[in-house]
Amino acid sequence: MSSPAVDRRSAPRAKDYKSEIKPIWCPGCGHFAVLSAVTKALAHLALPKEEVAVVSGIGCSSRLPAYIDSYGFHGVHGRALPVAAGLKAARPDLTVIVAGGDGDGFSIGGNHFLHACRRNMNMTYIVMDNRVYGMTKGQASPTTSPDWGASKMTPRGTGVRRFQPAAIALAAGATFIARGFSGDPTELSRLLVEAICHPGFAFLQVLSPCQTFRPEQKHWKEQVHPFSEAATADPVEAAQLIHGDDGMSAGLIYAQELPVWQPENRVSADLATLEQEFRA
Amino acid sequence: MSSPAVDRRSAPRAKDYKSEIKPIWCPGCGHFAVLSAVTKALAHLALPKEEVAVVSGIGCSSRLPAYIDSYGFHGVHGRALPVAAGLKAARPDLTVIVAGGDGDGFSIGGNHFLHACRRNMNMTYIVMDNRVYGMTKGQASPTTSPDWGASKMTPRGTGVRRFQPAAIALAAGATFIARGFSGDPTELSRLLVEAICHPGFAFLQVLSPCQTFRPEQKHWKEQVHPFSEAATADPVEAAQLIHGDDGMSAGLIYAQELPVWQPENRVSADLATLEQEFRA
Amino acid sequence: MPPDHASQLPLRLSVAVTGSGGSGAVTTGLGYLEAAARAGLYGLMNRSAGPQIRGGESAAMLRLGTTPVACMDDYYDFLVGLDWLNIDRFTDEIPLNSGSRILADPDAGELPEALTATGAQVIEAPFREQAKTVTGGRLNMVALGTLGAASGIPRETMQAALRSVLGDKGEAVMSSSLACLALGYELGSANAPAPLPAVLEAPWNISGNEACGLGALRGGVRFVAAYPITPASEMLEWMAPRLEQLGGSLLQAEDELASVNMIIGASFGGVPALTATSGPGLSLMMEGLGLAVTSETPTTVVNVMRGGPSTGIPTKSEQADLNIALFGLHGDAPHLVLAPLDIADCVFTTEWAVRLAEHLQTVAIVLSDQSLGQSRAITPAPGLRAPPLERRRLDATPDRYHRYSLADGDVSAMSVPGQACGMYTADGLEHNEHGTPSSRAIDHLEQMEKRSRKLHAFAYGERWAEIDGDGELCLVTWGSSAGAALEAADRLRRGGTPTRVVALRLLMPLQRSALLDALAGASAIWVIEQNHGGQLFHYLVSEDALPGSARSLARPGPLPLRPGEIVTAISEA
Amino acid sequence: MPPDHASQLPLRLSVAVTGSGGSGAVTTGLGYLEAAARAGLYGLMNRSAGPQIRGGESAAMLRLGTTPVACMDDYYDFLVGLDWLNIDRFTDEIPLNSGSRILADPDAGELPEALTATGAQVIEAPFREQAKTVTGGRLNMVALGTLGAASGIPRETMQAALRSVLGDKGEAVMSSSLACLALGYELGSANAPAPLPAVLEAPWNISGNEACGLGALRGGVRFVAAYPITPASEMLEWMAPRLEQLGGSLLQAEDELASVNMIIGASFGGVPALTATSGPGLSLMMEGLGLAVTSETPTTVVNVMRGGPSTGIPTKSEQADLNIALFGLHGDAPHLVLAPLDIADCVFTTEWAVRLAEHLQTVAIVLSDQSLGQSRAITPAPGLRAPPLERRRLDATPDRYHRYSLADGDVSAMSVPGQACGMYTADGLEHNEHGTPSSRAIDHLEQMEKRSRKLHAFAYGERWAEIDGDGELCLVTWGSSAGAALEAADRLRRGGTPTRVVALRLLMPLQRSALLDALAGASAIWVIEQNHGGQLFHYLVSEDALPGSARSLARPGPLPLRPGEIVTAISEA
Ligand SMILES: Cc1ncc(C[n+]2csc(CCOP(=O)(O)OP(=O)(O)O)c2C)c(N)n1
Ligand SMILES: Cc1ncc(C[n+]2csc(CCOP(=O)(O)OP(=O)(O)O)c2C)c(N)n1
Ligand code: SF4
Ligand code: SF4
Ligand SMILES: [Mg+2]
Ligand SMILES: [Mg+2]
Repeated sequence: MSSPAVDRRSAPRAKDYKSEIKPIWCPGCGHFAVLSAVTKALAHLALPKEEVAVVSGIGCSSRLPAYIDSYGFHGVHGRALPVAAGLKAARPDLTVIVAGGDGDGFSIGGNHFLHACRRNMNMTYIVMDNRVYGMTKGQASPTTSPDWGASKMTPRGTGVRRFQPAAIALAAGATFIARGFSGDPTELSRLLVEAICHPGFAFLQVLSPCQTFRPEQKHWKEQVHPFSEAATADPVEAAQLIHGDDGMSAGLIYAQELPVWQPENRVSADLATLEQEFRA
Repeated sequence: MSSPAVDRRSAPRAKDYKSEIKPIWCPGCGHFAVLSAVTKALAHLALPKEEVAVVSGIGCSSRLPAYIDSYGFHGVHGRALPVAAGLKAARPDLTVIVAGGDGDGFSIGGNHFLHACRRNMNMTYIVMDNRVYGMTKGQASPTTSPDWGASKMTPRGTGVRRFQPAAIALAAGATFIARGFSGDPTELSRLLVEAICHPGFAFLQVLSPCQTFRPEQKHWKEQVHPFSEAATADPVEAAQLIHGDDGMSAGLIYAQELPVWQPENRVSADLATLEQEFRA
Repeated sequence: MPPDHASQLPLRLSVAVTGSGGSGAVTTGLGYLEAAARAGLYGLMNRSAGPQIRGGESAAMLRLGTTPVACMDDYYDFLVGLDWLNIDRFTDEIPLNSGSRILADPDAGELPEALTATGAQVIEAPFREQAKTVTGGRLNMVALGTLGAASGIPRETMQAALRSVLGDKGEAVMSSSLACLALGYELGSANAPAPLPAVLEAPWNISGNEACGLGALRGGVRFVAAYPITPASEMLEWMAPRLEQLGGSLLQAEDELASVNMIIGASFGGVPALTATSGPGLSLMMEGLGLAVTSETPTTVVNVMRGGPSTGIPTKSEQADLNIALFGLHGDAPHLVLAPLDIADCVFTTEWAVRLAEHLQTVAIVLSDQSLGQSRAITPAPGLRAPPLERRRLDATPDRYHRYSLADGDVSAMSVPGQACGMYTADGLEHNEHGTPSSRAIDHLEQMEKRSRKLHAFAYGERWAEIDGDGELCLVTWGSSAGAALEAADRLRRGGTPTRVVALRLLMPLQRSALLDALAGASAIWVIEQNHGGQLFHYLVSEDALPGSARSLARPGPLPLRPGEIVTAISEA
Repeated sequence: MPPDHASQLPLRLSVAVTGSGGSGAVTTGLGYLEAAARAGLYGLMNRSAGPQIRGGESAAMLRLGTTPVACMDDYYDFLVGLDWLNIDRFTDEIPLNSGSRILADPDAGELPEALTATGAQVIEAPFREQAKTVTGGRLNMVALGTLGAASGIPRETMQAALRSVLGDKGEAVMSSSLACLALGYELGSANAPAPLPAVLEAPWNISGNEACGLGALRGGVRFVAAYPITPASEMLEWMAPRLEQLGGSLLQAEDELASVNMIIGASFGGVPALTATSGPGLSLMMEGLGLAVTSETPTTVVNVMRGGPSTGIPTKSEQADLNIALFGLHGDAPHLVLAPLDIADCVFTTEWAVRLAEHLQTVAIVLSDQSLGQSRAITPAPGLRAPPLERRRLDATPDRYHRYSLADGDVSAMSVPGQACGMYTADGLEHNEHGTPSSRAIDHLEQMEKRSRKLHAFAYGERWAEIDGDGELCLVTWGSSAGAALEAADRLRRGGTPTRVVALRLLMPLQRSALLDALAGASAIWVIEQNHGGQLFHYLVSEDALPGSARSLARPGPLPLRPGEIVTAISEA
């Protein structure tokens, strides 16, 4: 049984899960809505705050943990998933939520993404995808289109095809793949609830515009549309759906239950006994 | 035009491409046949040795470069692809071949694998997959099946589903995906010729048994079979083929021509002129 | 008691401009700096911002003068407040005293307590009122005009500078800005001082990050792979398009593990290659740098230091990465470490580093920092060029090529792919002369000695340090701290104490005997640096390059070292 | 002139067994070591192999004695050659002289020149002839019997040891082996010496890697994440199943970036956590370790050093990662560095490191090495336990919890997820007491001082070093070099020179005043270590912890330091 413990007695509200720290985000940043959606989802599930741990890397998006009133770990760039894996291995009782950006997760953190999908530990991974490195002032990320030339570091665009988060997650073996949009926080928090309740590694890509370095993303409001198909549990079908999709659809794409990696942490011997093996 | 220059005047033989250094491999190691196949392919293409560079990481498989009479770079564990990317960016005239193991390429090197597939530089990446870390004496690799318990480091198996090299390469955007078998060096060298001639990033997984730590792989001889379908240029179809496949088929799976990332390296200004911008 | 700087340095002027998000404090600073350049003055501008990515408060801090300006002063002569929101974020960075003047807009509300408490003189400056009279007028442009007039910069110079800074902002913005500038200029003309005399002709206006980039290009770098990181990104952003024009390229890598290995690959291919990063990225590069050292592949890294440890304080300066740069590689891995002494010197030091790395077939780490990288200087065009050292290529056609030969000097000839007689496999495994992996004790010893000796035996010439003055009091320093140390020495001399400064540019290999010579006769030695542990101090001690009486004067970031605090510490010791 | 070891150390015996791939040299060594243990002797066994992964030549090198054996001797008393193929690979490692005896099978072909040149006495031992008489007989078992007899180990002890070593090999192998053993025993009984007297009761037979693993478990480690690497893997392989039995787990990570961050996560969750690696992996962990330091998350790394730099010499030992362990983190990042002094001490030192990391909420790096990790010792059961230090948990229920509080000592209480009144966000950004990111100078300074002071103010007790003897001649050393240094001191004393040894276990923070006390009165100080740069020497100098006359005696790997070379270097200086 892997879905988090739910305590409905107190009927908490989203704002109970907000910390007192003021976000450093630019006015209009999509990440605000992700913060709201997370707190809403936590409230909906009535999770005891102290049993929630939010882990992140570095980036605007990765600032999330401090804004949530729970346990948090703001680690280094690209390494949120390993921190979360160690935490969950040691503390299966916690609800572990990992949050970060497209740079953090798909560029420097790409290897951990692959292996976290395979490992299928019971946690939720939210990637706030704005197709840019916000924190470092606007360079191309793996999800940036190849011809985006607004960064001085790649003035003619990267010339490299976009990283396909859902396709990679699927190929790597993720068991829950969804896409949300910060412009629709209600649906987003609904997806988050599903993700948190999914027994295994739940990957949720969130289209979350960067007001400052990708101002054109304000048009995402018009471009995002619901995922046209019902979610599937069949990987081949999922691959087709993902390939046929324009990357701007929101909804659950794929979910399947597969064995979760989780150590048992059950004592079966004491150390003094084990030490006997060294006696000649 | 990206296929390597071919000089057929001298009609070289495979052994001309072997260096005088004796491999450290165990007797019966699959990697011997990969070495032969590479030299055969080079001879077939009559590539001038000095215009070939073989780049690798660390592992038994990664010892390949020194055994080939060409330029070689034996780098650190997991970083062969970046070394090769830098080399190719600076020296588009060279034929760049990258070689390594399943640990080197899919575990520690996983992130570079993803991004090399996307970047689609014109090079060939050979992964000698023995589903084990040979060099460090037999631990599980990402391609090891979850229940393989012969390593003391994971005595009950890793419990983690296998990394699917072809599926990941496809999702990451590789433009040439093939699988070979060291037990069939003729077919292997044929695939290698195709891979080297492919204009873009060519990924060739080679099933290459580890005699010492996976002795049961001697049965691969009986299990490997030709890829049952014709290669496709359609990614959705490729995804289906790969998913339906048992991972033991050999042949070309997918090939498509897409833009290659390669700097132009063309001078259009001189530095003294550029320096003028700083004059107040 | 802090020294009275104003009387000692009459021809310098320190100005800070602050404002909340969008108020344009930085644009004001940039315009003012450009105007000063056109007026033939030396200058320096730092900037500072709150934690917000964009839209937060910011400050431009400038210092102008008729002699080179390499650090900020102890106190500011002028503070121009576009508004007073969040001003307390900057009070540490912008010290004021009773000699300071605050230009305060009466419409901006009451002056915060933190400012009135400084004793600074408050001068009313109705920026808003004036700006309102212009359609689309902006108060920062009024302030810019006032500042220009108050510091005696000619009106036309101000206008030209503004035009250059606004560049492509369009005609409407330009004309309203010029109108505001004019109004502000009137405001400030009342008690305008005599203008500072022009001393520079055709100076450059350049940031440290640009200067490192330029030095790299001068050194021959034609391939860069890098991963964005504050405060190094601007160096890369400056280089990217220019590399293309010069026939090279910049590859934005997936991470720093990739970037360092990419430049190793390019360098193996014969193209001088570089990466730039900051602390966290440098940490990730250490394994790759060890590979470059061992395989003897020339590689240069510019590390633009920021506050550490860990993610630390990404937007502020500190000199705390000396230890990792010197000692952060596993095994015995000799390499080069250099540090530019000021913004203009970023050009020379980076060029020299690249050329040394190429010539000595090793790794060079250049330690710039945020205070150099993200600041701009007005400086004479940097004409000093590094010696034209190049990689030793294989030009013979040997029967059997030994890449790591011991036969012919410690720097062996390096072939380049394409040379038929030069084929070899570069290796990070210990190897013999040929390059074949070896675990024999004799090969290990010989190759280690080769890699070490080639660095120690090389004659680096005079530029290992800059030495200024000669007194019994000696300030030893490195990198960006040189600016404050040099000015402190100046003040000490004016105060009657002959003072010497030794500012180290080449940190590893330490030029110990030259340093000991430079220290000869000094009886009081202070090692000055901006970190917590006294990293240079301990390093010099470890190399037995300091007399036992030498003392450490180390203070961490994020605030810049100021000449006054050095003078005070020394005077009070 | 090398000292005549035999006359000085009559109760020690050095034996090497070599053979090509598959000849069973290592099994012979293991059987012999186990027999010695059962005979109540101290013992040490190293092994060596060629570059082949498997099937190559290998050697077992042993030393037995009636007092603790912490290093190999200068020369071997016996060399048993199972064959002579590739023997030249080992001649550096197995020095022989005229006092040595070579047991040579006449059927193995002519003795190689390199061996006859040593002047060693050659004794014919027809191993093959004897083995042929047994169905399935193996010559290494004959050799084992001969060795046992020749060193006076009772026949029954040899049999019991062999049974234990062959374990589950099956009855056929067991009986043919025992038959061969018996034949060999006859061969060797001719001139059998008096047996070495039994001195140990119920000793342990343990490798350094196992010992580090055990120390970690004793210290409370219940989570390990790691990536395989030579020569650390066996530590992990030993720990994996045992962690499970103890209710913990080992996670094989995708790389070292993951493993170090995984243990940080587990530790944040309240479970003491550790990783083990070697140089290249440690390089990759530096960024993560800086995060642990800054976020004050207890973390222990066992670094089993191998030959460096870069990939270096993976299967051989060297002490060249001291610099990176001390100084390899960017920024000012105070942490702990310890090194075990011998195989048994791996248990204590690792336990202590884990407990210190937990108690001080910091990073501890333990520097073991290949010569400890992959060697086995016969030793009394390691009974010494580290002080039972634990993490300071949050046990109050504060109104507002300040994770990085300065109010109540430098080690602030650390809550664990699940505690309702202890919620906080751990951060690698500089932060204030509460944990909120801050770039204020005062927060930076206060938190840096906190992180440094908590380490410097702690009372580490007596175990910072082991001090032996007291003479004016003093050998200062660290880690695995302690063995050779202690024995060199012994010899020097026997030669009439009172000699002191200070073997440092706690390297950072350096216990400077205790060290200076320990050095008081010493007039000739040598700092002994196995690397090229004299890393400990320079570190001690940098901390002003050595008199100016101290000298460095540093020699890189891969060959082990031998007592004789230390004595010679000192005597000839
Ligand atoms: C090792 C390392 N390299 C680089 C950086 C600089 N850095 C900080 S955040 C960031 C990218 C952030 O992009 P993303 O994850 O997409 O988050 P966003 O800011 O867009 O929300 C980078 C490159 C760093 N902190 N550490
Ligand atoms: C940074 C680093 N971590 C770990 C190692 C140890 N190591 C060397 S080779 C290897 C794995 C080799 O496996 P693979 O790539 O599959 O090659 P194979 O030996 O099986 O051909 C490992 C883990 C290393 N050299 N460097
Ligand atoms: S820079 Fe972009 S991603 Fe970062 S806070 Fe601002 S709007 Fe959000
Ligand atoms: S260990 Fe395995 S992979 Fe390595 S050389 Fe031997 S057989 Fe080949
Ligand atoms: Mg982003
Ligand atoms: Mg393998």
